[in-house]
Amino acid sequence: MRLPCPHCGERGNEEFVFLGSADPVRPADSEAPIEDWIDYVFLRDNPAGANRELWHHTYGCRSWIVVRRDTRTHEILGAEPARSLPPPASTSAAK
Amino acid sequence: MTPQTQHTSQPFRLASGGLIDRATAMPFTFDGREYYGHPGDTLASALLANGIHLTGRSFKYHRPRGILYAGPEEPNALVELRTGARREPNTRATVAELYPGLTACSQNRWPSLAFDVMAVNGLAAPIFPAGFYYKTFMWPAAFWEKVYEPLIRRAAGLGRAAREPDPDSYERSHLFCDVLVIGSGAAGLAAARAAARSGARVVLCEQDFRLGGHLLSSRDEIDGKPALGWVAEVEGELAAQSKVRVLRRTTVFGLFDHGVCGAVERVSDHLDEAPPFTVRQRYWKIVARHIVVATGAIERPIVFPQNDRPGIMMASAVRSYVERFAIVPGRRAVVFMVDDSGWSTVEALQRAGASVAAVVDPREEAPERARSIGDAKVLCGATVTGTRGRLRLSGVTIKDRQGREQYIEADLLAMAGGWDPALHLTSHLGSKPKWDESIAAFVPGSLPSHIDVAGAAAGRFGLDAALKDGVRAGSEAAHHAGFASVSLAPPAASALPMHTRCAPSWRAAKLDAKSFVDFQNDVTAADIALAAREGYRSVEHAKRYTTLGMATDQGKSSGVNGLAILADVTGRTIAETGTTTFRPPYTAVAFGAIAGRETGKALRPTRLTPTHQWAAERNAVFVEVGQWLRAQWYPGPGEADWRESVNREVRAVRSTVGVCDVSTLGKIEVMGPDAGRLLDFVYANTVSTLKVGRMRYGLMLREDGHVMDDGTVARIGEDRYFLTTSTAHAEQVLRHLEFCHQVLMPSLDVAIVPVTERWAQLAVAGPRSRELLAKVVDGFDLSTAQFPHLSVAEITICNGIPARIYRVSFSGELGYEVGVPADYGDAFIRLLVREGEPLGLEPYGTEAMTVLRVEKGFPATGELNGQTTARDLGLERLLSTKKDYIGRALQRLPAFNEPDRPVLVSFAPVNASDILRAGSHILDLGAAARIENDLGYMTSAVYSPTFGHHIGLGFLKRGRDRIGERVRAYDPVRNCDVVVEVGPPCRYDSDGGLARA
Amino acid sequence: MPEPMLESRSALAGLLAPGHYGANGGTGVSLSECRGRTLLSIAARAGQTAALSAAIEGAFGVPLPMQPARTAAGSVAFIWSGPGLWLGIGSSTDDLARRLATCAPGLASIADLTGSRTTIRINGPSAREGMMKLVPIDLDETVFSTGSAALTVASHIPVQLWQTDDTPTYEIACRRSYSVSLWQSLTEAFAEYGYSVAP
Amino acid sequence: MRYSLAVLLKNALSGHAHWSPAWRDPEPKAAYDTIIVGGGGHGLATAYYLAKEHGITDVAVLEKSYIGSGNVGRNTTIIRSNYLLPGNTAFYEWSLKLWEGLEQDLNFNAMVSQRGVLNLCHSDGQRDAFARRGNAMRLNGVDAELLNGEQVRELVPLLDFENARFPIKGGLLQRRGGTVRHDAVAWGFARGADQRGVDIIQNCEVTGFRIENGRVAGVDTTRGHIRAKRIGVAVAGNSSRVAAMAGLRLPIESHVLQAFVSEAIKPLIDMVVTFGAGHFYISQSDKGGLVFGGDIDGYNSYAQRGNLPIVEDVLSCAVALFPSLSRLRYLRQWGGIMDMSMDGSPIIDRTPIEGLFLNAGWCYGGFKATPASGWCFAHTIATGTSHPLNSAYRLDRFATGHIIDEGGKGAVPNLH
Ligand SMILES: Cc1cc2nc3c(=O)[nH]c(=O)nc-3n(C[C@H](O)[C@H](O)[C@H](O)COP(=O)(O)OP(=O)(O)OC[C@H]3O[C@@H](n4cnc5c(N)ncnc54)[C@H](O)[C@@H]3O)c2cc1C
Ligand SMILES: NC(=O)c1ccc[n+]([C@@H]2O[C@H](COP(=O)([O-])OP(=O)(O)OC[C@H]3O[C@@H](n4cnc5c(N)ncnc54)[C@H](O)[C@@H]3O)[C@@H](O)[C@H]2O)c1
Ligand SMILES: Cc1cc2nc3c(=O)[nH]c(=O)nc-3n(C[C@H](O)[C@H](O)[C@H](O)COP(=O)(O)O)c2cc1C
Ligand SMILES: [Zn+2]
Repeated sequence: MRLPCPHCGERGNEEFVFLGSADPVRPADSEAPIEDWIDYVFLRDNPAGANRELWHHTYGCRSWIVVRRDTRTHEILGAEPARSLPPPASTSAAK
Repeated sequence: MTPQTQHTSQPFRLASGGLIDRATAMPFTFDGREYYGHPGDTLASALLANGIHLTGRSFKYHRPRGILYAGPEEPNALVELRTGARREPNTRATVAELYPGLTACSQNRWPSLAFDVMAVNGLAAPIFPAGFYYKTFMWPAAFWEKVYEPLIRRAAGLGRAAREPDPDSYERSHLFCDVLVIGSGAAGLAAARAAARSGARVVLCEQDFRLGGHLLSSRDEIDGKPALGWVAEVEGELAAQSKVRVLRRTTVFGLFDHGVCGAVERVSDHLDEAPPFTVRQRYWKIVARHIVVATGAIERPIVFPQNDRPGIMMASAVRSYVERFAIVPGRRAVVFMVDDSGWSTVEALQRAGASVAAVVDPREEAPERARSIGDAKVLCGATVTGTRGRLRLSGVTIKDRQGREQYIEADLLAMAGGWDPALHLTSHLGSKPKWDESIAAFVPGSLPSHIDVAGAAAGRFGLDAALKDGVRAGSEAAHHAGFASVSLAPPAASALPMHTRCAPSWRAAKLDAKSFVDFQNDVTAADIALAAREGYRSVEHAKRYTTLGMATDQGKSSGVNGLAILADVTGRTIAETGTTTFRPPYTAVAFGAIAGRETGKALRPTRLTPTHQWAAERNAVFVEVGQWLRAQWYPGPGEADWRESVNREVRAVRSTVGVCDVSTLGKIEVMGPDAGRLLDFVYANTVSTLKVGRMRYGLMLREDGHVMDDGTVARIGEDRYFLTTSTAHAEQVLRHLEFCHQVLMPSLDVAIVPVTERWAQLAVAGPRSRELLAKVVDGFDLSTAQFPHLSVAEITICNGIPARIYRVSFSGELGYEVGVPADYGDAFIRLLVREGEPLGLEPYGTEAMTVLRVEKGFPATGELNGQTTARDLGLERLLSTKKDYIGRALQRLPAFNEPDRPVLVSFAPVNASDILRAGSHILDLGAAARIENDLGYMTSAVYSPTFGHHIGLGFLKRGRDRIGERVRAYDPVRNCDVVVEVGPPCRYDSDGGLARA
Repeated sequence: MPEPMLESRSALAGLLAPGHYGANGGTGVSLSECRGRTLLSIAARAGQTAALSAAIEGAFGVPLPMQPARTAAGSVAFIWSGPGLWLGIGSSTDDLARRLATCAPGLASIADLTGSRTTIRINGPSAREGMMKLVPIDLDETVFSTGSAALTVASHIPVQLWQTDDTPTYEIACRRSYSVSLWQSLTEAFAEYGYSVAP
Repeated sequence: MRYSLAVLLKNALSGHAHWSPAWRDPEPKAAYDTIIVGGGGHGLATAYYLAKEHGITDVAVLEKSYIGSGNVGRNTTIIRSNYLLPGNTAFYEWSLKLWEGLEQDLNFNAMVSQRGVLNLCHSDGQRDAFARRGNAMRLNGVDAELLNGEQVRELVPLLDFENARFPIKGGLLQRRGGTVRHDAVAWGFARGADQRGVDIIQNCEVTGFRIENGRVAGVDTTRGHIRAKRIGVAVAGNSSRVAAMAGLRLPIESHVLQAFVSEAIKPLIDMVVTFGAGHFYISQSDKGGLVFGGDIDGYNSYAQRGNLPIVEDVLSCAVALFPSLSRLRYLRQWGGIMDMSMDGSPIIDRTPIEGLFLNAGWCYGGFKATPASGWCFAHTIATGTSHPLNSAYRLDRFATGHIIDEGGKGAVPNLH
C-alpha cells in the first residue's frame, strides 16, 4: 500500500503508523458531558467506504496526516497534513 | 558399451534441435541413480530424456504419477531437491533447472517410488471419499488424538523439510518503474518494447530462465523469421536501454495495493551452490505505475477415467519437450483433444519420429489440418474411456462415434483440453474473473485503471492477437504513465489462426471415481458430485470439502474442470457457479526469500549505548530491552552467580557510589513560547510552573484515563524543556506529543525534537557521588545549597566539554545524572570509573537498578503495565484539578474510583529466606486458591541486599488499609506459596532525606 | 582536575578497517564515515519559516530547502527534516550554532544534535543499485539526484539520506545507537559489488 | 443422517449415492421467532444452542454469502483458554470444555486437536507477566505450565536457541490448547442446528432492521423482508455496518488480519507456538501445511486481503524462530476482517433496542470462543439476561470504565 505524504511524497505503508478515524472531535474540556467523552474515546463510525483517518509518518517527516481512503478497496482519495486542518474545538479551550 | 557411455546416453533425446547445449553432459541423480542431461534442461526434461515418467505419488491414494506439464503449474512431479540443510521438499521438477550434480528424490512413498505400501489407500478409496474424516474417527472419543490423528498426520504431507538452518542467504531490493510487464511471451515482449520505445522506465519479469513463453516451443514465424529470432531481437533491444530492466527467473508472485508487486528472482537456484557474495534468491518489491499482465495461458487437462497415469501429459507440454528440449516423450502416442492446439502436438510428435497411433476428438469433424497428418488414425466423435499401465501408460481404450470400444497400445497420451488464461494475478486485488462463453474460459474481470492484461492472459489466444495486444498494452501503459506513445506497427505472425470450437474438457467422457480433476490432492469427478449431493454446492464449499485446488499448484490445472463439473451436477451455468478466489502467491514462495536478511540476529536492529564497548570490555552481561542491549550486571572476580554481582553493585550505590548508563531513556526537547502550555496538556501534573533550572517527576496518561508513562521534566530555559521517558515508551511518547501538538493544538508555537541519542547519560548515585562528580565538573558548585535535589544545569566538564547535569535519584541515594555528547560517553565512563574506584565505585547494570528502585517503591514497566491508574499507583496527588489534560475526563468513570481496586504496596516474606517472584497472585491466609479469592498480584520482586531478604511490589485490593497484615503470595506455576507481610511501596528512606541531602 | 579533555569515539570505532571487501576486488563503492561534524536541529518558530530562510541565506549564502532536499555552501549544509524542521551541518570550525543564533534570533528553536547521528558516505558506480536494497524509496536519477534528500527506513532503522554528487555519492545518517546495525546492512548489501572502506 | 463408520461403509457399497445434504437449503419463511444475522461460527453455534439448550427452534440464520465465508473459515484455528483477566478466563475455559465434547455432541468430527499452545517469552519481565497469567489460569482451575528455556528446547527442538536476536527464556504452555478444523466447525454447527429445525439461509444479506416503538420487528434482506421477535447479530468484521442499520455506533473498528499456509510437509511442528518478541504464531494442520500468521495490517479495512509489510514481518519472524523453515514455501495468503474492539475484548449483550442482541468485538481471538459464545449468546437471547459467564462482556462497560484490556494497550484497536 502506498500513502501520499503531503511532505515526503508517496511512500510505502511500512513507514507509517495508523491511529484511527480522524473524525472524532475531542470535547471542549474535561468537564464536558461524560457521554461526549465516551463517544470521543471509544465509539467509531467504522465506515465501509470513504474513511478519514490519521496516519503518522513515523519513518519519514513525523507528520500526522489525514488520509481519505476507501476501506473496501483501499483506494486513496486524498491526504493532507493534520496541522493544516481547521483546529478542532478543544484548541481554543486549551489556549 | 562402457558404463560411461551407457550413462551419458539419453535414449529419448533427439539428435538435433532444441534449446539445449549437447556439447556439455551434466550428471544428476534421481532416487539414487545417476543420469545425464544438458544445460538448458529442467529436471523434468532431463528425466524424460532418460525415459523416466514416474516421478511421484499422489497425496491421498499414493497413485503413481508422472510429469504432466512443462512449467510451474505442475501438480504431479514434485521432488525433494538437494539434501541435508538444503533439502527443499515439493519442488516441481518442471521448473528445477538442471545443474551438474543435482540430487533429487521422490517423496511421499515408502519404501520406494515403484513400490509404495501406502498405495493400499487407493484400494480403500471407496471408503475415503471427499470429507470422509468429518464423518468418522469419533469413537471412542479419546482415540481421535491418540490414534487416528497421528496416523492421518503421518500419512499426509508430501516431502520432508530440512531440519537444519538454511545455509544460504537471501535479500530484498526495491524497484520503481513506469511500466511493469509480467511475462515475456509474444505479448509481454511486444508490450515491453512498445513501452520502452516511448521512454518509460520498464521492468520485464519472466519466471522462466529464457524469454519467449510459448514461442520457445513453437515453430511459428514472426515478420517472416523464426519466432526465436524475433525474441532475440527484442531481447537485444531491451538490453541496450538503460531505462529497461529484464529480470529472468523472476516470478511476480503477487499484486498488492497501489502498484506494489512482489517478485522473487531465483538468483542461484540453477547452481549447485550460490557463489560467494551472492544470494540464493532475491525478493524484489516493485512499485509500478502501470502493470501489463502478459502471463499467457495454461492448458487444461481433460477429465476421463484413469486420466492420471505416468505417460499421460498435456499436449502443450509434449510440444515443449519436443521443440524446446529435443525429447520425444513417447514412442507411440495417442492425442486426445477437445481443442485444436492439439494438432500442433500431433505434428511435433511426428516430426520427432514418434508414431501417433490415434487422434481422439469428441467433436464431430476434424479441421482442414487433419488431412495432412500422415498415417495417424483420426477418430472424431470419439472419446477415451480408460487407460492401462501401472507405473507407465501401456494403452488407451477409445470409444468411437458408434460406441465401439477399441484398445490401442501407447506409452504416451497427450491431452489438449483447451486453455485457461493465467489471470491469477489480476484477482489479487479483488477482481472476479468472468466467464467468456466464446472461448469457454474465464477472463479477467474489471480491473483497477493501473492494471492491463495482454495476450493469452486476456483470453486473446493466437500469436497474432498476442503481438497486437502486447503493442497496444505497452504503449497505453506508457501513455498513462505520462509518456508520448510512439506508433509501432505490431509484427506479423505466421501462426495458424486459432479457431474456437473448443469442446468442454469435463464433458469429453463419462466420469467416474477414477476421473481425476485435481491430480495432486486426488479429487475426482465423483468427489465433486458427492460434495454437491451433501449440500456443499457453493463453489467455495465444494473446494473446501473436497480440497479441490488447495494443493501446491493451487488448482492451476484443475480449477475450471472442477467448477464446471460442479455446475453440471448442480444444474447451474458456469457463470452462476463462479470461481474460487486466486490469492498470492502465484507460485509458492520460499520463506527465506521474503525474510531476506532480516532474520536471525538481524531480525531487528540492535541498538547499542554509547558505553557499550566499555561495558563489553568489562565483561558485562547484556540484556535485550526492546531493541537495545543494556548491561544487566558486571560479573566480578570470584563471584559465583549473578546475584552476588548484583548485590555488590547495589551495596556500592547504597554505601559509596555507582555509575549506570541510562542513555536508553527517551529524551525529548520541547521548545518555543508555547512549550509549557503543551506540556501542561500532556502531563497530568502541572509543568509550566517549573522554574528555569528545576525539574520534576511527570506523569502522562492515555486519554482513556490509564497511565501511559512517567519520567522527568526539566526546564532548561524560559522556552526550553527537557523530558525523559521510559526506555520502552520513548517512541510512543514522542508520537503522542506530536499528536497533541499537530492534531489537537496545531496553533501552538512549539518544536518537539527527540534528543535521545545526543546524550550519553550516566546516572551517578550514592553517598559519594558528589565527591566523584566534583572531580570532573569545570568548577560547578554541586552543594545542595547551590544545586538542590531536582535541579538541572548546563555546565561543562573536563575542561570545556558541554554537559547537562540533573540532580535526580532513581535509587533513593544522593544522585545525579550527567549527559555528555554521545561520542564522549565512552571516555567519560572510563574516567568516572578510574576516578571513582578509589572511592569504592562500582558500575551497576539494569538488575541493580531494579533492586534499588523496588526498595524505593518507584514504579516501572511491571507497574506501568497499561492497566493501572494514577490512583492504583498511589500517584493521585499528581492529578491536577486546575486544568484540562489528556486522560483527565475519564477519571470520572465509576471503575476508576472503586475502593476495591488493587493499589500499589510492597511485600516482604515473613520467613526471610523465602523467595518472592513477580507474577505471584495474592490471597488471604487460609483462603482457598480460587479466583474469587484473588486479591492482587506481584509485579516486581528482587532480592534486597539492603534488607537481607526478598522484597516485592504489587497491587493489592484495599492495600493501603492492609499495611502490616500478612497474606499469601501464591505462585502455583512455579510451585511457590509464601506468606508475606504487606508494606508501603517505599521501604527505603521513606521521607526521601538521603536524596535531598 | 583530572585529564583535561575526553576523547571522542565514533559509534563505528573499530569497525571501519580500511581495505577492500566483497566481490570484484572491492571496486563497486567506497564507504567511509563522515566525522567531526556539528549537527543542529533547526525548527522554525510559528510563521517564521520564510524569515528564517532569508536570514540564513543572508548569513550563509544559501536558503533553507522547502522540500525534501539539501542546500549547501562549503561545509555548511541544511537538510530538510520535516515541515519547518532542518538538520544543520557544519564542520567543527564553522561555528554553526553561534552564527545561527546571531543571524536568526527569535526565528528558530535550535537544539544541538552533534554526535547523535552517524553519517556514512557511499560513493561509486554501484552506490545506487546497492542503496536500493536498503531503502524503499526511488533513487533513480530522474527522481532523486544531487541535492535531493529523504527521511525513510532501512531494515527497521530510521534513516535520513541525501545525495551530494552525481557519481553518485550518498550520505546516510542514522541515530547513533543504530550505527553498527546499519553498517552491517550496508556491507552485506554492497558485498555483491565489492566495496572499499576508506579511512 | 447420523455419521458413523458403519454408515460410511454402507454408503461406500452404494458408491456414495445416498448421502443426504448436511443441511437443508430452505426458502426463508415470512417470520421467525428468532433471527440470527451472520452464518459464521458464532451465529451458527448460537442457533444450535438456542435449539438444543433452550428449545427455541423457530430460528433462521441469515448469511449474506455462504456459511463459513467469514472469519470462521479463514482463521488460524487456535483454541486455548490462557487468559489473564476475570471476565475472560472462565468464559474461555467454558469454551474449551465445550470443544472437548463437541464431536460427540455434534456427531461431526471437527478434529479438535489438543496438541498444546506454547507462548514463548524472551525477557524476565515477559516471563513474570506469563507467570501472572498462568497463576490466574490455575486459580480458575485451568491448566497452565511455566517452562524454562531448557524445557522449551526439549519440546520444540527446531527453535533457534543459538543465534536468536531475542533469546528464548521460557514459555507458558497450555497443553489443553490446540487447533480445530475451521470449516468443520461451521459445518458441524450448521448441520446440528438444521437437524433441530433451524433454517440456514445462505446468500441472504441483511440490509436493514425494522424497528417499531423501540423494539425490533424484523429485517430487510436481499431475499425480502423477514419478521422476527428477537434478532441476534453475530457478524464479526461487519458488526459496525450492521449495527449502523439499527442506528448504533460501536466501540469497534474493522481491521484486516492475514494468514498463511505452506506447502504440505511431513510432521514437523507438533504444537502451536507463538513468538513473544514479535508477532508470529504457527501450527501444522492435519493436511501437513504450516498454518501461520502475525500482526494485523494495522489500518481499517473491509477487503479480505492485506499488504506486503506484514508478509515480510511474518516470514522474517518465521525464519528467525525456526531457521530450518527458510527453504519451505508458502502457498497461499488471505485475510479476514476483524472486529477489533476498543479494549480487545468482546461484547455479548442486549442493545438499547429491545429484542436486538449483539455479539461482536472478537478481534483475532474469536474462533476459540465459538462454542461458548454461541452458548452464552443463546442464553442471553432466550432469557433476555446475561449468563454469569458473559456478564463482563457488556456493551456499556466503556461508559463505566470496566474495560477488559488484557494487553494494557488502551483504546487503540490495532494495538490489541
Ligand atoms: C486470519 C485470521 C486468523 C485468526 N486466528 C484465530 C485463532 O487462531 N484463534 C481464534 O480463536 N480466533 C482467530 N481468529 C478470529 C476468529 O476467526 C473470529 O473472531 C471469529 O471467527 C468470529 O466469529 P464468527 O465465526 O461468527 O465470524 P464470521 O465467520 O466472520 O461470521 C460472520 C458472518 O456474518 C456474515 N454477515 C456479515 N454481514 C452480514 C449481513 N449484513 N447479513 C447477513 N450476514 C452477514 C458474514 O458473511 C459472515 O459469514 C482469526 C481470524 C482471522 C481472520
Ligand atoms: N491454442 C493455442 O495454441 C494457444 C493458446 C494459448 C496461447 N498460445 C500461444 O501462446 C502465446 C501467447 O502469448 P502470450 O505472450 O500471451 O503468452 P505466453 O504463454 O507465450 O507467455 C507468458 C509468459 O509469462 C510468464 N509468466 C507467467 N506468469 C508469470 C509470473 N507470475 N511472473 C513472471 N512470469 C510469468 C510465462 O513463463 C511465459 O513465459 C502465443 O505464442 C500463442 O500462439 C497458443
Ligand atoms: C487452517 C487453514 C488451512 C488452510 N489450508 C489451505 C491449504 O492447504 N491449501 C489452500 O489452498 N488453502 C488453504 N487455506 C486457505 C483457503 O484456501 C482460503 O484461502 C481461506 O479459507 C480464505 O478464503 P478465500 O481465500 O476464499 O477468501 C487454509 C485456510 C485455513 C484457515
Ligand atoms: Zn512525510
